[in-house]
Amino acid sequence: MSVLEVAGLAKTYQRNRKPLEAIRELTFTVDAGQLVCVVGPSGAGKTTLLRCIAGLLEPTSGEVRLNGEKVTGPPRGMAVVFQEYGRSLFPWMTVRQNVERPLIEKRLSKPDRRAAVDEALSAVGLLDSHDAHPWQLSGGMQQRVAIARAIAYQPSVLVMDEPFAAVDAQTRAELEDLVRSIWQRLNVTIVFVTHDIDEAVYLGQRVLVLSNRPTVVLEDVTVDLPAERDQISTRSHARFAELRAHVYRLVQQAKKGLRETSPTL
Amino acid sequence: MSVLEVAGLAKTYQRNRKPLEAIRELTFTVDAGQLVCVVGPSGAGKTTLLRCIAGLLEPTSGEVRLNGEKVTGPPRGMAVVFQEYGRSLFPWMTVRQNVERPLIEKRLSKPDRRAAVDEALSAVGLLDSHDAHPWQLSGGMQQRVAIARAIAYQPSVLVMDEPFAAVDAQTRAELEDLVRSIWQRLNVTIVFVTHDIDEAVYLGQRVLVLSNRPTVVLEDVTVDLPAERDQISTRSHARFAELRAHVYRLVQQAKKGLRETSPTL
Amino acid sequence: GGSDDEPGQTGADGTTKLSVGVIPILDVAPIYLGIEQGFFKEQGLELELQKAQGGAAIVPAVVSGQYQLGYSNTTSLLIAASQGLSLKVVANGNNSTGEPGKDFGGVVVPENSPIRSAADLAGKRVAINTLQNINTTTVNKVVRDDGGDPSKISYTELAFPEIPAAVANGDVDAGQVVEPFLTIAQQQGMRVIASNFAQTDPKLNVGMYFTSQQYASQNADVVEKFATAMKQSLNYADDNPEAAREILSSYTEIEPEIREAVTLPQWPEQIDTNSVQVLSDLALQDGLIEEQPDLTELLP
Amino acid sequence: MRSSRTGLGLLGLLLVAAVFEVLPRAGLVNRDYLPPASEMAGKLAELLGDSAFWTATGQTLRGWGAGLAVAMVAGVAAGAVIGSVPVLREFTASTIEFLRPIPSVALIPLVVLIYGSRPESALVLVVYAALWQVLVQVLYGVADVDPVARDTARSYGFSKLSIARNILLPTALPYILTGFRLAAAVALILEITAELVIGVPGLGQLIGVAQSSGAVPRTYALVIVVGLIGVFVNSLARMLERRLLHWHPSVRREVPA
Amino acid sequence: MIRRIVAAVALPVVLIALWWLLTANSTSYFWPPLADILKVLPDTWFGERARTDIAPSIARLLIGYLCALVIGVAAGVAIGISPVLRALTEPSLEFFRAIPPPVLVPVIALFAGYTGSLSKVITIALGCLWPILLNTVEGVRGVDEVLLDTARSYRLPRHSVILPAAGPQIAAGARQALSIAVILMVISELFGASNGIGASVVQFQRSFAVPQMWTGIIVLGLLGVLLSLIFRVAEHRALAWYRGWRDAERASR
Ligand SMILES: Nc1ncnc2c1ncn2[C@@H]1O[C@H](COP(=O)(O)OP(=O)(O)OP(=O)(O)O)[C@@H](O)[C@H]1O
Ligand SMILES: Nc1ncnc2c1ncn2[C@@H]1O[C@H](COP(=O)(O)OP(=O)(O)OP(=O)(O)O)[C@@H](O)[C@H]1O
Ligand SMILES: [Mg+2]
Ligand SMILES: [Mg+2]
Repeated sequence: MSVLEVAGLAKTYQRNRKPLEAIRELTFTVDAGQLVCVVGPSGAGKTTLLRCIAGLLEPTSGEVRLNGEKVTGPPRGMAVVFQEYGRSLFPWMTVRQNVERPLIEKRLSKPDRRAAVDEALSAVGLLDSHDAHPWQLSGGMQQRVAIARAIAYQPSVLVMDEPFAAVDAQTRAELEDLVRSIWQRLNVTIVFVTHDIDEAVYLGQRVLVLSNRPTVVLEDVTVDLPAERDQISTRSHARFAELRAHVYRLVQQAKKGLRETSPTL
Repeated sequence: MSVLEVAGLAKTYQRNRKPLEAIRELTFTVDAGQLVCVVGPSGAGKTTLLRCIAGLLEPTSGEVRLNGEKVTGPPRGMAVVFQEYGRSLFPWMTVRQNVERPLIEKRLSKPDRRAAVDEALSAVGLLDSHDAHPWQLSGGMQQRVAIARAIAYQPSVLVMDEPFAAVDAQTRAELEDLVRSIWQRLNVTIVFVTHDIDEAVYLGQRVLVLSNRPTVVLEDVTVDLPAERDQISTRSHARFAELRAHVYRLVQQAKKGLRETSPTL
Repeated sequence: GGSDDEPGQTGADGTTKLSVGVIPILDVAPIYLGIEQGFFKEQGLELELQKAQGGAAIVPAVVSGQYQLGYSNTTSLLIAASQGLSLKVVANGNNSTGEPGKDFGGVVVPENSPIRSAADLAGKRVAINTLQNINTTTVNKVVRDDGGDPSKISYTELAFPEIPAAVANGDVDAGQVVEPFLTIAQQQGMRVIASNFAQTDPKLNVGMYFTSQQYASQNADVVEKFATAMKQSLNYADDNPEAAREILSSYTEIEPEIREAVTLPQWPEQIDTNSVQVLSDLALQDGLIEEQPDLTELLP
Repeated sequence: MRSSRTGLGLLGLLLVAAVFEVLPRAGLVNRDYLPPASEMAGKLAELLGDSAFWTATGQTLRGWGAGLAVAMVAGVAAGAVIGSVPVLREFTASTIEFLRPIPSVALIPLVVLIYGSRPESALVLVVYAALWQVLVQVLYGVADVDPVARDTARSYGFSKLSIARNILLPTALPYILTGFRLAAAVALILEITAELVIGVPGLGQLIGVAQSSGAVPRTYALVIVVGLIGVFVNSLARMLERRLLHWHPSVRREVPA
Repeated sequence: MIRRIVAAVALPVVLIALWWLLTANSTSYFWPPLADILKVLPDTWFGERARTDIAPSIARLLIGYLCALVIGVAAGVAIGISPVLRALTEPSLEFFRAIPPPVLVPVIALFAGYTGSLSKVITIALGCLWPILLNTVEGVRGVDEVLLDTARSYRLPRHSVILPAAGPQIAAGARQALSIAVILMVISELFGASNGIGASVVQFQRSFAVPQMWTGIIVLGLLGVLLSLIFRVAEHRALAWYRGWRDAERASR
């Protein structure tokens, strides 16, 4: 059963009074409890797509349906990790308050909130910094706060926009496993944007490869790796290498296709 | 001859009236025209170090010397790419103006400026978006504007803080080669912070591995790969794999060492 | 509160509380004296004096019933009456001393000014407290009588306290002031070249106490009692100038030396109808009003 | 740090006082109209022993405080509602623009009409004048909310009220505090002016009496008191700011690194 | 477009209609029927007075306002940047700010003359200064640190970043100052003026010409609207990027 349906989605921005066709046509569905990764060249429209799914941006045409209902505003039970993690944290709140605030909205009892916040913060390794303000943290730490906020929220749909861009390799691997373990434990539906192809293949059940602007779905790659994954064995799997190479080629092709200008110097 | 000397550098922040020892003791030098990469766990103090080098932050003790002179304010001829790329672009200027503005300060003639801006923008693949405002761009595009601004500036020292965090794999590879080509052509000294270990080894002549907080230099790894590098052959070099593995182990060790809390869930 | 506290109403104990709007200047010394001497109490009145900055604030307050009575200069009352505001004068206020050079208001110039007499004011800049009011009409009259052309005077409005300073600074050529600024200006060496009140009419009526027609007709007895006590007060003030000087310290901040030196106005108990008519004529002549108010309506 | 700030501020005030001491003494201005600062200070000391002065100060502070409180509550509430509902903002903009510049002083005859020289007159003027200061600042503050922060709140299902409390308020807070400081000053000005012109009891009335009696040093002494009240109010606002805005770049930058 | 015009006039029309109806049969001397007020409006203001009273008033207002703008922004940036300067000047500035113009006017007049326009221009400028100065100081203090660091490391002059970044808040102050300018224009004319809109209104009030006094209040309101319209156009141009930015990210929903 598909939880999320994106049908004929198109978005055209206005830039200096000229139309800028960011997304031409996107159609795909995500089943309940699926983990879908989205990759595509920089500027392809991944963030635009996520903002449409999150009900924060109105598409120019087409629609997004969640549990069969058209999305017209931020839907209930969805958590979003924004690409601009720095600006999405509230500077007037401490780390703990940032994570706890949405739970208050959800009317969780105080002890439950406390437990959920502590668990999420220790999962991203920030329990010690719980009383710091976001601007007292490093970039990677800020990003981890945003992740902790999303997982503490225990959403039914989790939407993440390049959530590990600012953390080191080791932490990144740990967070990848964290996302997979949460996904398996809570049966949450995840849409995960990344520009790291290894990460997309390692995490996802499917990888949606987007073309360059104006954007369409280039290919919907099914990741037929075993459900039990771990950093060492999965990544050394032969099929992993194949998939990785395939997706890499697709992205390369996407970029060449409609690239604005190609790097020279 | 060493251009940059960091001697006994230490930085302690105040967080909620308690001292927080970010950097304990850093000592190293960078020779003229060297390309040094800095890696370390999230929150290690890489950004703090760069801000001290850029003369934007006063160290608690120790000092930074540039060309033998103690750094007390932003030195001449240095360009910085900030980790918070989004916030470091001027929202009231177009992409072109953002790149051009520092050149006006440098008193470049108008045609020279134009040429430099066009070259830098096309190098990062953004010439078509020259008249957009930063907030009309995707995250990766914003980051590339910040990079274009730094390279158009033709600095003698270039300091970059995770400059490719928000771009896709393909673009990242292109930008890596761009940095190396500029470095070789202009003989600029580069300090490059990254959390991608492959990138550090691929780019640098040396990789400085920082420990966890309170930070010291864990190891100063010399990258003894040939000076002519390219994405395919260098990365498949046996020595590359060795170095990569070595640095990875170091970072892992750094993280374990003084890690605040380890991921669980 | 009960009717006891309501100003304008007679309380259970037979005393009537009255709010009276006054300007804290020399002119109203008698009403303060009257309270001190108990003249109002004898009539069963308890006055609550409200200090305001000028007739322009007091007239509307009386008309709207905020104050039962008020003090205002005569020309303001004439203007208000001719604009159709129904006012009723209750008692006399104060009058000119009638002695040029020794009145409580006059026109001052710097010591070395070429201006020697009122006629010289033509073509000059003159500071005045309120444009288009009693001071301009009387200065105009004095200039006209002296053979000058008052239409050539350029008036500038300044508050009394600033007029001596403006004259001294040379920002204006002359200024019309009343006590205590007349004394202050003279002590700073300025000359008085005209006494605009005294030279308009020796008994010139400068201010009066008034109420609204409505209040007067509904509370004729209260108004009558106020008038009686006021007359007593005026007489007492006229007879005891030292007491009048003394009472100034209770509601003004005039320095003791100045207090001793100021010229006090006359406080006759009768309204000089004749001089009110003069002011009314002048107001009409200078265009302050378009038609003369009915003085029999206005005056008691 | 805190104490050195206060010290510098006092130094600044002393410098101003020195200028006002020297100007009349050097004969640059006539000391009949601008007496030396020391003479004003002497009168000030006299005032402190005067019980009428303290009563008047109390009356002024009460009127000012009440007016300011009403204006703050009404201004913040109205600003938040109007600012966050685009339709309201659109439909009220022109009216606000029309009503705002109508000088509160032009309303004096009207309030005299309704309230005479009772304290309510001053209250109406104070509220009217201070309200716009707060309202406009709040409108700008609400417009300054970071879209990413707002989107974050919205996507986490914050209720309208919660967005107002947790996003709108903190963002608008610096603006509100600026509004508070502007409103506090304007309110004080209007309170004093009303007392001066209408005769509402308070410091302004004392100033009026002193002025019309030609008591120059006393006038200045009273004016100085009014100024000092202003300084006091501002330090209060600053204190509030340091507590409420410790997370804001403007405040956190001042913490020694 | 049409929608915007409707939005702009809807509420005023309702309010005016209410005023009209409520005062239609008014016999109160102080609340004359709106019809009577409007009847005397053209005669009162659009004849000789336009030249002798309206023009000088507006000239003084504009000069005073522009002076305040230049000084306020310049001083605001300086004070905003330097914590030492701020600590030094703040209490003194607060001191003068708290003094009501009616009592400050005599002191200004002592230096700038009692008659003539200079003291009035200074009064207006001084009153407008505070909102501009305060907002500029706050705006400058609130500029994003990363932005400042960027400017510093590229050795850009600080004001080139601070001014636009603090622009929205400076605009808030400038807007506020505009209505204060109108207020002070009136107040300044209460003292030592022989012409001007404020002086005329006060004159009407003193001579109990109530309908004319009301027309004065209306003219002052209209003047305020006109000035704020002009201001809005200027702000629109100067802060186009800001509006674009906020609109773009808000275009959302
Ligand atoms: N507010 C806007 N106004 C105009 N154009 C915009 C706006 N926001 C985005 N765009 C344009 O839409 C395109 C897609 O942007 P989007 O942010 O969705 O890309 P992305 O796939 O998330 O890229 P990245 O990986 O770099 O974050 C880009 O070309 C961008 O310039
Ligand atoms: N303004 C500040 N106040 C207090 N603590 C701070 C401040 N800035 C940074 N820190 C702390 O200093 C440490 C180092 O921060 P820094 O930003 O230098 O890390 P980093 O190595 O750049 O990390 P990342 O890779 O995540 O960007 C962190 O623990 C952070 O919490
Ligand atoms: Mg994006
Ligand atoms: Mg960092």
